[in-house]
Amino acid sequence: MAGFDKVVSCYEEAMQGLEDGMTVIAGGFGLCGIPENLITEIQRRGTRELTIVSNNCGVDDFGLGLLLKDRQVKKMVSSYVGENRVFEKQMLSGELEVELTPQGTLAEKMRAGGAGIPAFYTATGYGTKVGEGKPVGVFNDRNYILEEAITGDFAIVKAWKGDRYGNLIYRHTAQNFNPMAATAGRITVAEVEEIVEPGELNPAHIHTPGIYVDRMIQGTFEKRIEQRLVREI
Amino acid sequence: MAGFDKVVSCYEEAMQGLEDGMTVIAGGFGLCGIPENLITEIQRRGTRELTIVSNNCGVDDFGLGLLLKDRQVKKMVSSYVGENRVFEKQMLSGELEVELTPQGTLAEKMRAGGAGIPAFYTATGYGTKVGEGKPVGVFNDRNYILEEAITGDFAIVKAWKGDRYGNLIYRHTAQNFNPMAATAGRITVAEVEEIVEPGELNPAHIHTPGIYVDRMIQGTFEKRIEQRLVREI
Amino acid sequence: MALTREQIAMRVARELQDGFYVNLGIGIPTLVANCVPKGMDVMLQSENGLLGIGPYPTEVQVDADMINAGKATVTAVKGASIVSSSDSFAMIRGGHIDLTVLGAFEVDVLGNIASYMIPGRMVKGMGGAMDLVAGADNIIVTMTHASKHGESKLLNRCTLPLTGVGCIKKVVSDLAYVEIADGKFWLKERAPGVSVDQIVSLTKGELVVPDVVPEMQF
Amino acid sequence: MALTREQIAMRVARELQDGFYVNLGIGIPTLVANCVPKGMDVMLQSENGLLGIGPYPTEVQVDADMINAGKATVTAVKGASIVSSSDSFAMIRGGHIDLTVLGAFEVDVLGNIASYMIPGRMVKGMGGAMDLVAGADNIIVTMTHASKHGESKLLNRCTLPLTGVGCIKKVVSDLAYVEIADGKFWLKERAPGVSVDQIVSLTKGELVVPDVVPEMQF
Repeated sequence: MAGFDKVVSCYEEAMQGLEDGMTVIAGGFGLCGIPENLITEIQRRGTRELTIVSNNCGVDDFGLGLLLKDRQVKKMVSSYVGENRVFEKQMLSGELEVELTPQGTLAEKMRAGGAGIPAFYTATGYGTKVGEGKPVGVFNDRNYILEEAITGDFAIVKAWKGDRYGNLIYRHTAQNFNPMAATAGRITVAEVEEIVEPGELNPAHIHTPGIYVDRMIQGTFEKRIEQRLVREI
Repeated sequence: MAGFDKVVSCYEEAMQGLEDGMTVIAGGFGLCGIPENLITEIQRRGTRELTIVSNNCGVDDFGLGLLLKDRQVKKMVSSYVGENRVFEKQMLSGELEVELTPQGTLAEKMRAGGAGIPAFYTATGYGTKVGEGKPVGVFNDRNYILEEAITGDFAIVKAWKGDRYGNLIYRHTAQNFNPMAATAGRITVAEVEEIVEPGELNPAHIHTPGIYVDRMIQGTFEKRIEQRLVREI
Repeated sequence: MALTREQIAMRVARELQDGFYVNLGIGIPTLVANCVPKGMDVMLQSENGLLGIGPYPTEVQVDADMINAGKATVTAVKGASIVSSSDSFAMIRGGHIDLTVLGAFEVDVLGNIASYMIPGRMVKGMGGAMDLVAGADNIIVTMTHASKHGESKLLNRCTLPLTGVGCIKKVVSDLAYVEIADGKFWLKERAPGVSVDQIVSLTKGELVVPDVVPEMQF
Repeated sequence: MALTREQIAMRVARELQDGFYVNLGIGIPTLVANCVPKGMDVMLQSENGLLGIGPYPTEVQVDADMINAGKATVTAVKGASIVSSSDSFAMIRGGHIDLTVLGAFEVDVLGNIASYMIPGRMVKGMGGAMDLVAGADNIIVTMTHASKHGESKLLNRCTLPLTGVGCIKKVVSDLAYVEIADGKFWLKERAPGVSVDQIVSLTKGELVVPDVVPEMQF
């Protein structure tokens, strides 16, 4: 099935077509399950004025923090950016625009973007800064705000295993935002730890069907840990 | 973990609390993956005036058709009922109220009900009978209608394997509407082919986390086939 | 000669491209699966949650838990994935299906389609058809050009309850391949041996006829 | 004496029931996990997608792909399930979590909570807190009753940007257990050795004090 082989040979090819001013949706939670090498490739390309949609913004010297450091980001849409000091500096100076979005709303906005749902109501954020200026709907005597879907020019995700058709399986909690991000990109690029042949993944275990994946590449990953907590014994 | 053991010993206990006039959401597509024995138990109980939410309504002598035959159903919310002749008779006589709902909208309404999304916009049904009387929203120059979530007093689903905590795995395309139905019941009852011990199911393979399941029972299933098509060789 | 059901499917199959994810409705659309050109691969989606429909099972492969959207037993191809109905319709509603082929009772010059309900007849329901027509950018409708009584199914305005509005751009009938744009039908090809006059007489909606209407080749 | 962090957690733990699915925020709420009564089982949810948080890993179990919502390495219990962020927040937003425990800067008599932002301080973001307070029916806020400077955190109206409105019904502070209803705080229990006067003086919002305020027992 040649037409379904999503594997590309290098990171440059993986991010081909990324241009200044585009919106990139990235999977990952903290530094867990982030598309490390695709981010590095964006850094290498020096693409600017990007809007990045991601739950977090990496740390100062790893993950999406690298793009902040190089001033490639115009706007971040995130729920929590507390681990990144460069972030605050750029925000206070007005260089960086920030749209703080509740974590569940962010996940749902990505899912909606991929699923052709242009907007949905949620109680999350009603009566807060997040709800300001958004339409309010009342259902069963409760107030909800209308949140619009997010789609991106690119979506970049990191999976554990992927078959050549782009079917993806995530490992443990490295799943997080990746499945929704994968659905919401006009071009979705996945990097994986291991490429397998079609048929090797159980159809019922696939988290992201290949229909969402346009390009796939095998990478090696640092997988940095933010909070290494261990117990004795 | 006694508090998480969802297993009940008999079908009567599984459907305890079902009362006349309640709403029951049922998983299944056609006769595939339907909670056969839970439906039979509802028939046995003779509960009446039920609103049933299910993509289809079984056939005349199997599945939800049994409840129609016994005139237990006040209203059906379905996308396709073409396999059931009793259905039409009751509808034409005015005994049975029917809310035809597009299949994808029905699935999404159940998901929304379980996920605390009271309503969402979809292009499906805009400009048709389905959209009549529903609010219209315009996003990116396209018209969408607002669809409200569905929740039920009970949800009944059928899974392949379930562990005692109610974690469920569906088999092949018998998954269909079951995962969404499971999230949308105030009381969710699952019947499974096999009960296993917690830890036997891979956490990444679980389709329905036990948090959604209140009661679980092991059953035996007829699994009737509607269209048996085979090829030679 | 009007196209046979198989020829309609063959004509539709020419719109396929290598690597397309395709949803085929019941009836003639299903036949398109048999007409995929050699060396080209398409993956078929079934809205009950199977991406990668395989052939019908052998007697020993028959499995009640493995069916397609027509409720018929089926198999999965290598590289298939199986998802829930909501995830399946996320693919459809989100516009991820490259081509959707489905039947209709009527289409009109505005791209409206009526395909699920004839007042007075047995109530069946729309199934996934409303989601499919609202979610896809690329839809081909297959139908006979006119009813058995010679009544055109290509109209200025659909008379039956609509399945979707403004969503149909291509129709392959037994007489012609017609595109819909700017509130008109545009005659693009005619079935072998079918005259332009015949098509015009059986097309009730406004039809633009170019000087040359190529004949389909099979 | 004001309650220690551990005692606050112990008091919160009395609200647990066997079979509860619980989401614990960072800080004092996390300590509740160590106070689950013997013979009682609760399952902890982490909003990054883990239902069934286990203990921290041993050195050899450490896995970068297995973290909790605080981004710390963690393990899973037997019977855990792992889901995507959208499925995780479906549990939260859909009201399926039996108890949510989280910290706050301020709460008020209307059940409003401010917990994510102090103007002029480092911007961090709300993470999942807004979803949690909007999704849960049963929330316990843990906090010190007053700031280090003696300023009450239980107010008639929150002064900081809100995390949620009308969603908080129970507060366990270092001085008292307080419920919120009908636009008032209701003093239910006091910390051992803490006088009602002391609580009243440090509660700026309207506080209803019953004749007898039981002392918490540890």
